[in-house]
Amino acid sequence: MSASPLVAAFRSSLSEAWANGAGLLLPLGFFAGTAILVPFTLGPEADLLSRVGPGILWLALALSSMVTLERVFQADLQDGALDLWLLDSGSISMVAAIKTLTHWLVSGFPLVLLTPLLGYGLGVPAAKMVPAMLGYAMGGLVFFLWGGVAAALSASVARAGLLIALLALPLYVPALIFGVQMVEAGFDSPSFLFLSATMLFALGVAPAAMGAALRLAAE
Amino acid sequence: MSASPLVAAFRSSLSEAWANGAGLLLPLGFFAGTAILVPFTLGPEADLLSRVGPGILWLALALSSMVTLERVFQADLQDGALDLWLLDSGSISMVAAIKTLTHWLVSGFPLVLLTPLLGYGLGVPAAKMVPAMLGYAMGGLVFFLWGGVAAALSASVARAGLLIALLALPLYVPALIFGVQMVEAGFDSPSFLFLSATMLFALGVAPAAMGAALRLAAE
Amino acid sequence: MLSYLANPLRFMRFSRVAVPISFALGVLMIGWSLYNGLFIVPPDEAQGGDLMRAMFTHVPSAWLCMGLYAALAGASFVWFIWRHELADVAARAIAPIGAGYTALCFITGSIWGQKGWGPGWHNLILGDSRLMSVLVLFFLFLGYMALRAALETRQKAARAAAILAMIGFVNVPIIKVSVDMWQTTTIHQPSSVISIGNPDPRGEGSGMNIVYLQQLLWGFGGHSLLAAAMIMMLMRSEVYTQQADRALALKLEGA
Amino acid sequence: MNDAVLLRGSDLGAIRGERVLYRGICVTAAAGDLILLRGANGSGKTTLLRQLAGLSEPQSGTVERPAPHHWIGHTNGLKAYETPRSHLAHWARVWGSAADISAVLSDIGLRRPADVPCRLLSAGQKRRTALARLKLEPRRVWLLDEPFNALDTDGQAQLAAMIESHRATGGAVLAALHGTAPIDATREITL
Amino acid sequence: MNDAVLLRGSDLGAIRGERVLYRGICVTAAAGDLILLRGANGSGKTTLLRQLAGLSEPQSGTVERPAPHHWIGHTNGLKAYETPRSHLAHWARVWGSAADISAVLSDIGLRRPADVPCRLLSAGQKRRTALARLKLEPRRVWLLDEPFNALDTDGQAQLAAMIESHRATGGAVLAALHGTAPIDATREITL
Ligand code: HEM
Ligand SMILES: Nc1ncnc2c1ncn2[C@@H]1O[C@H](COP(=O)(O)OP(=O)(O)OP(=O)(O)O)[C@@H](O)[C@H]1O
Ligand SMILES: Nc1ncnc2c1ncn2[C@@H]1O[C@H](COP(=O)(O)OP(=O)(O)OP(=O)(O)O)[C@@H](O)[C@H]1O
Ligand SMILES: [Mg+2]
Ligand SMILES: [Mg+2]
Repeated sequence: MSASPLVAAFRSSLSEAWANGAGLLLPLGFFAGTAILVPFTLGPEADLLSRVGPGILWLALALSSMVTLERVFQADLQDGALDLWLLDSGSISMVAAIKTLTHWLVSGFPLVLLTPLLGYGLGVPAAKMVPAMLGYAMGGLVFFLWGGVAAALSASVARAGLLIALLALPLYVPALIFGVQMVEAGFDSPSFLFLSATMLFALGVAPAAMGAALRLAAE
Repeated sequence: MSASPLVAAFRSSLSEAWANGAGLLLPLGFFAGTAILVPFTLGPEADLLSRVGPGILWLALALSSMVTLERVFQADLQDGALDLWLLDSGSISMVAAIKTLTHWLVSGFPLVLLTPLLGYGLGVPAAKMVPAMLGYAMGGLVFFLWGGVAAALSASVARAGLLIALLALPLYVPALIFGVQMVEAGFDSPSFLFLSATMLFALGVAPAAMGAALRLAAE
Repeated sequence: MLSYLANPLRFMRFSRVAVPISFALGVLMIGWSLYNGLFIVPPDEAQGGDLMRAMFTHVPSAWLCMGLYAALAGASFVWFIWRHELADVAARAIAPIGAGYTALCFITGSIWGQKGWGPGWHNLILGDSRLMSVLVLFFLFLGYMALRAALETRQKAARAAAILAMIGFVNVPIIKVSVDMWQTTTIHQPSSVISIGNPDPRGEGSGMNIVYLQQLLWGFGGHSLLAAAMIMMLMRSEVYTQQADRALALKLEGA
Repeated sequence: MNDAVLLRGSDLGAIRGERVLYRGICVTAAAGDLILLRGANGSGKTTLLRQLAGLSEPQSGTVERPAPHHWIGHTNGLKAYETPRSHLAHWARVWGSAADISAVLSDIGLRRPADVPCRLLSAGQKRRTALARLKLEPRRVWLLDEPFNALDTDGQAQLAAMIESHRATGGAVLAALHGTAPIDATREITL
Repeated sequence: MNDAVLLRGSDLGAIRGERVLYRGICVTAAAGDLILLRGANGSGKTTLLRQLAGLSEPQSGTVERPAPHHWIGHTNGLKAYETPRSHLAHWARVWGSAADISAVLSDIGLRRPADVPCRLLSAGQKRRTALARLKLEPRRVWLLDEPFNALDTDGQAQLAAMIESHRATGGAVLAALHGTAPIDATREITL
């Protein structure tokens, strides 16, 4: 297939994410939430905060991936847009991939950009910042890809929310672990390689899985 | 109006919450998420965990309220159920209140019940447990009520998610502050009274606000 | 052997005999290992005194739950490629049993670990790579069953669940690697109770007394047979309940 | 006011966007009336019906509703997870009606799919579920927005019969409709 | 195979729930054909159309699709935030068609609401937006599920004309329909 459908898919899911704004909900909520909460609950010791911050950001990434994607495919199924995507067959898995990537861009990536702010507020040393951001970016990407698979698998299901959480969580673990380590240890740690490997693997497998799952959902 | 509509509203929103599971998504995702994440990122020192735990639970409550409610009224608007509710006028604000309370019961309350587990896991002293649970219960209720208002306001509007975050957060903060303090200080602290006051205020104002907002959304 | 059983009728004939036999054998072997494990072999104080007797259930169940997930993925793969109904029936039957053994592994492990379980019990789970991967495995089993339960038609459920099982399977090694790696770089010392539970890199403590090993193997054999029996039982009932669909399919052929 | 009047809208007007959809519309529905709203797509039939039903504020004019009314809009008001039975049971509960759900379901021709979740139902079955609400509770005014859409031929005949008997028993029906009506109207309002 | 055949479904069957909706259905659409699917609500028209479109697996039988096809289902495939213009622009981009969107919009009678978000559109305007996709790109087979629903009288006439001209230019149309068809069909299949 030509590139134009993919460009179109990208643009449309951008406007979708913008339109229902849920993408921005979580980073924002989280940022505000943490900014308000952490000092209250932990007291201001910088050292302590710097150790809590990263974990909370990971949590935010994992959640926003699940919550954002839950609706995406379900909406397409309900309003019939999925049928139209499925007509020119083959493209669907690419389209699904684009969709998830776009939503990562909108709801996952802002968190990465928040890292310096939050990190600064939480007293993360500047040196750690770059590997941290890369770690969050890659880890978040994996989250969104597997989250997309979970969402696609449960698109036709009523009880989707619970299912997605259940399906996605185990798939998140590796990226999570490697990511956390990389944020700790920086580039020259093996976990950087492992994280990259995990990401490439997800990039390779998830789209096909999403495609198959969506075909099934349209049945 | 008689009680039967309210009972019916309660039952239907129970089944709704159960059906789209989003309610259960966050408590579960959050519990599993925190249980797995926090120690990863903090290391297992019980003392440190015990101080992060409460904050994370507050975050969970705030988020689950926002995310769960975002869809509730939007769905009613789209599938036309809202029109039916509006027909016998007057009841709508009661119905909206019931809806939000039900969703609090389904997605907020489980977190309260998780407190002992999570608290035990995170090493919160048993003495603190009861005031903590009450604090979470009351604070969560306030979150859900204001979250409901935001959701109703944004039901007809585009970019709902963002709007909700923007509207809800300021309304959340007082409950949050008092709640956190109460969990720390226990019953005989002034913050307990303040929290109760906040809750009563929300209970008094939110339903009417939701009713008005929903009438507007149906236009 | 498998190809022989591929035919449902032959499977039904085979399992009618095989279920009771393997069931009985399994129970006997388990009983034997438990009898020895609980009453005969001396407790090993270094491993938690009498609590360590849980090992004779724990380790077999631990091994089994991993094996069963592999079986689940295998069956799903076979069904996905060759659309072989019996494979789907098998996959469906394996899931609950696997979940059961995962839970058993946890419970027994927890009993065993009891002593070392301070205020933060989850530290134990997160403190040992095995525990972590079992936790993940449990999620995978639950997810599989939940997805199957949630989808309306059997065909749909089978296809979706197969996709999930295969993805989960290719993830298991990665999970194992990640968790192991994380565990080796963990900040805190694994608790003394767990230390033989995870022979550390220096290999010290990994040696296991022969009397325990024997009972372990008896237990493992027994539990494998028992699991096989239970799975075949579930498969049989599933095959029966599918008679209706099959009749429908025939009607569709116009027979 | 004259008690035969079940619904009166006087001098109703609607503005959408920058444009006046209609103005000065007067509607009076008495017992036995069938009033059809006609007009091109987007001419404002749905808007007018919603104003009459009290679902949206008229930009001008007033509506009196001496009698209770049923509303069947373009959207059926069904949730994906509801079954026809649970949907009707729910609204029966809300309205405090004691109607026999199973009887209603088989009247409207939904006996077989009565327990199938709505997201699996056919378009016509969904429409029938919505129309079944009319049978849950007697209300003298029916406001119907293109009620015949998605119904098959005898479904349409059945609905026509329902409307006739409703009129015969002192009810009034206002319906937006395209094309030829399967029933003869008392009056037509063209927007 | 014979190149005049644009779509062929052989011996199609469908099972839903525990029941056989239909079986042994054979459909062959050649250039110029208009095939109407008839049947009561829930008899399986939509299901059959979806199988022909390749949107769902037939439980028995096979479908050959030598020619590309357009799909207009019960659902219009519109997003609440899309405007008719953005919707058409989107699919034009996907299909790589160079059609003049504004021209298409005014053809189909959507010039005025062209930039109104779909959630504010009237039912018929939504339907017209969906039907406008047929004009974006010439495809020889059209699969239409109750296409006349929600259209006003001249909207229906217009669609009928579109179908006729499509047939005249060597296209084939399969449509599920209730009631009397505004066009005469080559063949009817009753489920
Ligand atoms: C929730 C608790 C636990 C879980 C989920 C768990 C999980 C596992 C798993 C998966 C295995 C098989 C590993 C392999 O053979 O590669 C295993 C083996 C074993 N576990 Fe546990 N375990 C738990 C608690 C414990 C505790 C508290 C002990 C205390 C000493 C323990 C001791 C052992 C031992 C000795 C083995 C066999 C050694 C070996 O096969 O290498 N486990 N456990
Ligand atoms: N915000 C807005 N800006 C511009 N136009 C609007 C806006 N909101 C609604 N409209 C227009 O108002 C009209 C609503 O009409 P309505 O839905 O009542 O039509 P209808 O007579 O029911 O048509 P149909 O027969 O298709 O159901 C539509 O033409 C719509 O485009
Ligand atoms: N899981 C299920 N269990 C039972 N019945 C089902 C299930 N899924 C679908 N059905 C039935 O299959 C049929 C689908 O029919 P379809 O939507 O094709 O009807 P249709 O001919 O398009 O009807 P309409 O004219 O109303 O559009 C419906 O009768 C529906 O009740
Ligand atoms: Mg209308
Ligand atoms: Mg149909």
